[in-house]
This record gives sequence, C-alpha cells and structure tokens, in this order.
Amino acid sequence: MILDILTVILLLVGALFFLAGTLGLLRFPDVYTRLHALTKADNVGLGLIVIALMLQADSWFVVGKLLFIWILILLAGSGVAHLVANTAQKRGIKPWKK
Amino acid sequence: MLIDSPHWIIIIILLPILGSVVCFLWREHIVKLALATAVGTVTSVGVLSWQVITNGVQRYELGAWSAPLGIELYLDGLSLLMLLVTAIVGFAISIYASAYFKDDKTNIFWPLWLFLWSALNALFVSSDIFNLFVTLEIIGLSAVALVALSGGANAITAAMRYLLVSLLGSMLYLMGVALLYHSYGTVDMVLLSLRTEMTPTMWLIMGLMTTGLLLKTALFPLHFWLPPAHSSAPVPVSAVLSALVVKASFYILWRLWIVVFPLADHAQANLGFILGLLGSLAIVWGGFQALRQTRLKLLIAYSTVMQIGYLFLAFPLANVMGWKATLYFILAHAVAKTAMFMAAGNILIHRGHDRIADFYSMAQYLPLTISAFALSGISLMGLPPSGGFIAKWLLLEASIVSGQWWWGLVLIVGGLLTGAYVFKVLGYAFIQEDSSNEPYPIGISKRMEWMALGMALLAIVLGFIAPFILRIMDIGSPFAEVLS
Amino acid sequence: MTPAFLYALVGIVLFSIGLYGLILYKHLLRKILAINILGSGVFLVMVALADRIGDAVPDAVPHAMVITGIVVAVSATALALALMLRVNEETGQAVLPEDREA
Amino acid sequence: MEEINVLLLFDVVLGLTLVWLAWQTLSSLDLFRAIVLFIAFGLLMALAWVRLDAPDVALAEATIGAGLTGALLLSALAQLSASQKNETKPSLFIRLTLGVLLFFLVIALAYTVLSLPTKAVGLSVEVAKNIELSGVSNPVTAVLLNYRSYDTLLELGVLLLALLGVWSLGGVSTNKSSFPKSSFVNPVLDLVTRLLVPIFILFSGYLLWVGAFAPGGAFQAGAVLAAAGVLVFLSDWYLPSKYSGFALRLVLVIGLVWFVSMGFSFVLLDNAFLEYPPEFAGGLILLIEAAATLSIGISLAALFLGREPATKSDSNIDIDTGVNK
Repeated sequence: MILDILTVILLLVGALFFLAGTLGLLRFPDVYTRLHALTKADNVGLGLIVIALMLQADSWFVVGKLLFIWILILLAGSGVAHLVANTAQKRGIKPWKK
Repeated sequence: MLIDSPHWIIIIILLPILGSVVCFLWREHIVKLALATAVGTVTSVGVLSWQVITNGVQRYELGAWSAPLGIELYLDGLSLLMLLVTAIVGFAISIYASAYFKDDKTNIFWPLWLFLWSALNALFVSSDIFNLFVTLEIIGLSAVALVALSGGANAITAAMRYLLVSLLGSMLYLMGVALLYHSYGTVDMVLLSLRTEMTPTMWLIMGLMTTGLLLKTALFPLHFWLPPAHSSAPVPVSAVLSALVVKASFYILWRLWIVVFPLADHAQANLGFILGLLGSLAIVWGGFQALRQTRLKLLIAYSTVMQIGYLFLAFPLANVMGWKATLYFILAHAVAKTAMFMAAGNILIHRGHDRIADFYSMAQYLPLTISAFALSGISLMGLPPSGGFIAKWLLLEASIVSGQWWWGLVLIVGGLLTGAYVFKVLGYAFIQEDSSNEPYPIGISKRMEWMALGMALLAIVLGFIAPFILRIMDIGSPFAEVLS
Repeated sequence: MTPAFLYALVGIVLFSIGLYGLILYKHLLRKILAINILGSGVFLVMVALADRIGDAVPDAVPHAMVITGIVVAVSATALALALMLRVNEETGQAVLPEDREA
Repeated sequence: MEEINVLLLFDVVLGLTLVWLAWQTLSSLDLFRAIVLFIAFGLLMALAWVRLDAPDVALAEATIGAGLTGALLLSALAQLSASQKNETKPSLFIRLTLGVLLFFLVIALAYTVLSLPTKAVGLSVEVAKNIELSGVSNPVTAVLLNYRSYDTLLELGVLLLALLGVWSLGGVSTNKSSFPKSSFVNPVLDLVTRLLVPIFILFSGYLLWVGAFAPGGAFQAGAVLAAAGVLVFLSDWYLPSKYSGFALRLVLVIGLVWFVSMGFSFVLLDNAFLEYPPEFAGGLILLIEAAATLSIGISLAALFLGREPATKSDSNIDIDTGVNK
C-alpha cells in the first residue's frame, strides 16, 4: 500500500518534470535553452518514473533492467544534446541574450 | 530416381537465387557462372516439365506444413507454360546479355537478373497470396534496379516512377490480402476458392487487388509509367520487362479472377466487359502511339502497351477457349517481343541511335536482325502461320461461340495498326541510300544477331506446335472453374 | 467499439492520407514518406483485425506478415532514396519531370 | 470496466495523434521537419503495436520502421542540394476531387472492416496446436522461421536486392563523401560510440536468443546490429579495404545461403524443403537466425552507407575518404 502511494507520487512528480520540459522545449527562445529544458525531462523526470516502476517490480532482475534503461537513455541523451549544441555552435547560432 | 524427385519445383527457384549469390561473390568469373546457372535452370525446368507432362499436376508443401498454416506450391498446365516461356526467354536473354554488357555493369546485371528469374519462377508456382506479394516485391525491386542500370536522366527518372507505381500497386494488393485473410482465415488460393462468397466486402477486395495489379500490368489508362521505363532500360532488360515482368502481375490477377473471386455470371459479364473495353482501348491507343513514335525502342514499348490489351479481351468471354487464347497471347508476345527488343538492341549498337527515320540500308548491314524484326512483327500482327495467329484465331472463335463477335473487330483493328508500325520500320530499313560508304565501325556480336533471329523463328514455330501446347494447357484443367 | 476496430479505422485513414500524399505532393522525398505512411496503414489494418477478440491469444500469422512487410518497406525505401538522390543529381531537382515547374 | 475505458481513451488519443502526425509529415513545408515528424510517427506506431498485443511488431517498427528508416531519410536529406523549392499546392479543384474520392474510399473500407465478424477468423488455433513441433515457443518466430519460413527466406533476398540496387546507383556517383569528413572526430560522439557499440552488439545477441520464446528475433536483432553500424559510420570509421571486397559480400549473403542449405539439408533424408525434424528444429532455427541476423545487420548498415565500399583492387580510391570516386 505504502509502495503504491509512493509510486503514484513519484509518477506524478516525474510527469510534472516532463510537462515542464516539454513546455520549455516549446516556449524557450533558442536551441541551447531548449536543450536545457529537455535534459530536465529526460534525466530527472525519467529517473523518477523509473524509480516508481522499480517499486512495482516483481524481481531484482526487472529492477536491474529498468536501471539499465535509465542509464542508457542518460548516455544517449547527453551525447545527443552535446552534438546538437555543438552543431548549433559550429553553425554560428548565438546563444540567446535578453 | 533423381529425375523422379519431387523437389525439382523448389530447385527451379533456389538454383537461380544461388546463382545470383555466386555471381555476387565471384565477380571475376561472373559471366561463366551466370551462364552455367542459366543452363542449370533451364534444365531443371525441362525435367519439371517432363514430370508434369507425364504425371500431371504437382503440389509441394514447404516445410511439410500444409495450407492454411504453411505455404504450398502448385503447378498445373498454366503455371508450367509460364515457367517454360520464362526459361526460354530467360535463356535467350542470358546469352544475349553475355555479349551485350561489357563494362562494370555486368557485376550488377547478373545478380539482379538471376534473382528476378528466380522470383518469376517462384511467382508462377506459388499458391499463397501473401507469398505472391513477396515475390512481386522481389520482381519489382530488381526490375527497377535493372532499369536504372543504363544511367542517365531518362532511365533514372523512369526507374523512380516505376518504383513508386510498383510500390503503390503492391500496397493496394496487400490491403486486399489483409482483408481476405481476416474474412476467410487463409491466404491459400485453393482454400480461398472454397470459402469466398460475394459480399460487399468482396467487391472492395476485388477492386483493391485488381487496381493494384492492373497498375503493375500497365493496362490502359494505367500504362503511363511503362513506355519510359521499358524504352530507357538496357536492351536485355527491356526484353525481360516486356516479355515477362508485366505478365507476372497479370498472371496473379488472372489466377485470382479464375480461382479466388467468387464471380456470379452477371458480375463476371459486367466487370469482364469493363476490362475488355480497357483492353480494346489499350490496343487502339497503344497502336496509334506506337505508330507516332520516331524512336524504335519507344515504338516497341508502346507496342507492349497495345499487346497487354489483348490479354484482357478474354475477360468478358470467360470461356475456356478465351482463356487459352490469352495464354497463347502471353507465349507468343513474350517470344516475339524478346526478338524485337533484341533486334532493336542490335540496331542501336550498330548505328549508335534508334531514330527510325535514319534506318536506311539497315537491311543490307544487318540482314539477320531485320529478318528477326520482320518475323516477330508477323507474329505480333497475327498473320499465319505464327504464334500470334493461333492466339487471335482462338480468341475469334471464343468470341463467336459466346456470341460477342465484336471483340473480333478489335483484333482486326489491332492487326492493322501493328502492321502499320512494323512496316513503317521495315520501310525505312529497306531504303537504299548512297551513303558514301559511311562506315559503321561498331560491330555487334554474331551471337546477338542469331539470338534475335532464333527468338523470332520461335514466335513463328509457336504457330505449328499449337496442338502440343494446347494439350499442356489442359493439365490440371486450370480454366475449368469458369465452366461451372 | 473495441480497440481492434479503432486501430483498423486509423489504419484506413493512414492508408488514404498516404495515397493523397503520394498522388498530390511533388517532391520525391514526400512521395517516399507517403508510401511509408500508406504501408503503415495497411500493416495496422492487418494486425488490428487479428486482435478482434481482446482476451484470446492474438493470431501470430499477421504479425509475422507485418514484420516481413516492414523489412520489405525499409528495403524499398532505401532503394527509393538512392534513386531520388540520383534523380536530383541528374536533373537538379528531386521531382519527376511531369511534376516539374516550367 | 473503468480501466478499459481509460485504455480506450488512450487508444483514441493515440489513434488521433497518429493521423495528425501522418498529415503533418506530408503537409509540412520543411523536409527536415517532415522527417522528424515521420520518425515520431514510427515510434508512436510502435506504441500502437504494443496496444494490439503485437510486441514483436513493435520491436521491428521501433528499430527498423522508425530507427533505420529515419536514419536513411536523414542521411538522404543531408545529400540533397540545399535549395529545394517549396511545394506548390495543386489547384483546389484537384485537391477537393481527390479528397472526396478518398473520403468515399475511407467510408467503403470502414464499412468493410466494421462488417467483418467480431470474432477473429485466423490461424491462432493452428499456430498453437503445432507449436510443440516448431521448436520455438514464441508463435511469431514459429511462423517466421518454421510455418512460413519460405517467405522469410525470400525476404532476405529482398534485402540483398535492395542493397544491390543501391550499390548500383551509388557506385557511379560523384566523389562526394556521404558525410562531412573532418580530421577531428567529436570526442563525445567517439566516447558514446565506444560505450554503446558493444552494448548494441550484446543486445542484438540477446534479442536473437530471446526470440525463441519471447518477443525478438532475427530482424529486430539485425536492426540493432545495424544501429551499431550506423553509429560507427557516423564516428567516421571506415571498413579497412581488405575486408570490404569479398569478405563483406560473403557476410552479406551468408544468411541467405545458410538458410537455403539448412533448409535443404534434410531433403536428403526425404523431408520437404525447409522441413525440420521437431527434435532439431529449435537449434536449427537459432543457427539460421544467427547467420540471418549478421547478414541483416550488415545489409541494413550498408544501405545506410549508400555505396559499395572501395576495395584494394579499385584503382581510383580517394585515400582520405575511402570512398569510390
């Protein structure tokens, strides 16, 4: 029961991060700030959801798999974010200033 | 013992595939390997024919799983004749191509062509409509790649258009397959024939599959992609496309029409009439367009548009003799059109162009080639004693028997139009021009001239061996369904 | 309405959208995308209808057919893209001649 | 009951999103945007497959339909000349006519689909009844590699053919390299590649093995392998020319050849082609799939590369890029 409530709370908070990240992606002014918003969703939001699902897992094997998924996405996400920012910089896109 | 083996039906499919792979691997000996494969395939088809002619229909359960769970192969007289004509035309094209392709294109041509050959064989013996989709895709992709082989803007854009049309056709067909499967729980043709019934769903399925296959067969007015593709491809490829590839999708449509679609008499009459009408329009339109062309290869391509029309004239008649006429048209056209494209190829290499108006003195330079062109023209016109004549005769008889004599008129108009464009070419070829001994340095291999002539002679010979061929058609009575 | 029929209807709409795009849009890349969407529609119909009764074991045969279809689609797409690049190279535009603007 | 309603709501939203994405993909003016939307479309399709109890298809869609097709599309777009004219819309009349026609098609198809019996007719009973004999317990793998393995065999051919076609088109191309080549490889990309490629290969093996009893199999495994290949190409790594000739071609065809020879091996014992004795079927299927995975993976990666890699015997090789002139 406690686990279920904890799961729901974690899922909700995780979803909130995703919402904020998506909002940032849509509303932020340039590519760098958008990336910043996205990483919040990817890393924290997904992390919370993964923890929530771990609490519901039947076996340690599933817990391990979920953790692995999260790490892989972190790795891929940060790599891609770097590449996007790097390309943007090479193309001469100036960071946004007020 | 070996000759009685039940596995020849699968060998005719696997052998060319393996040949293709071997050609892909050992490029240094590609032509020898490819010709060996061609000989092997023709021999296997020969053994298989012998089996079918002596023992009748063959079935083969792949993986020993019977339909509906597994895929079955089915071989009757109709399939056998398609296999035989593919083997004969395929062999001739292989010989011709071995002299035609010189540069690095050989490395690409042979694996693609042998794969195409294998898929054609697979298509003609398959009884499974989803498996037919896969074979159609192999045929489509390899045909497109082969068209693009000649390079240049025309060929590339023609190949692109052909690919899009071909994929659209396949997808329409596949939608029909999906609906058939979910209506009747099988994709096996024989089982479907026992289960299908005329419902509104069935009408839609028929519409989707027929449209998709007509698109691939290039029946007027869906023929727009064919002339550019068939005329800009390398000559051996043009021959394959016109002689065999358009017949493959037609064959599926035909089988579906005879076996799977549960057509009541009136539906058969109405739908058949539409197809017959489109066929007639194809004949008239294709004939006029062919007559208008100034380039030989385009002329022959439009002639194919026209000849496809003949295949649909039997649909409103829907009697056994009409279907036999259709099959005879397929055989005669395949052989004659191969000869004609080969002749065009020889002329193209000899002159470096295919402008019909500049064909003067051709009969002097290339007598064998011009004879081949004339003889194949005779068969296309339907003059006796050629294969084309037998086909037309059968169709005329069938139309009179079923009281629809007017289709006979279309035959006559078609014959006249064909005569006109064949004689137009011959007329220019026989003009004697004092060409100040203009030399034509580009010699062509004798093999190419003889292959063209051989195919043209075969088109004539088809007129003499009609009883034999008609007997093969009866094996397994593929057209009997229509009678009941 | 069960999910199976819902997805089958979505498949039908995708099929039509693909057909529309294939016929009307001129750029070859769009035509290639359209064919892929059209194909997805067919695949969706094929699999969705196999799931008509929700609780039974779904029929694996259409699933296998669709996997075959997906592989065929990617092969055809690869060939089409290579051809498109060649068309672009030869004619300067990635459109078919009949769609070219004068 | 309520759970079903929530799920149905999810289905409706997913269905509408799919339709919307498809429409946006085709009508967006920017081609890059169109491709990105198409990839999103593919990923949501994978979700739809999951909802339709087709996890095997979902895996194939995510890896091949969205992943590799997306990579192919993006790579093709990068090679298109930058200035592509905007699409001019055809006249309203044409659009309306076609729209109305297609509307009727949708109605007719919808009527057809809805008039089908609500109980599925299919082969699930037959598939389940013979599953013991098939050597695997995942029904989709049983269909793909036993009941209808002939289709799969031919399908390996389709892949090979597509590659032949692509090579024949790319070989005569100009000497532009597919990718901007610089002496400097991004260190982050390099690191990510080094970390991910072994994981991809491992995962590919896992998918292959698990396919016997759970969602997975040769095509999905091959696609993951190909993804590793794509990453490697993006990191500016090229196949040494001594492997890019015969050895590469051999790897490309080994799946097909091995499949045929396994299928034929029991013909000598009076079996049909592709018939496996039930006691060996499981092992044989794994063997066939292993070779197929290798060929599928390398073929898909080669499709992404787009042209035949140069071999030592080729005289005109650009030393810098390793690409045929």
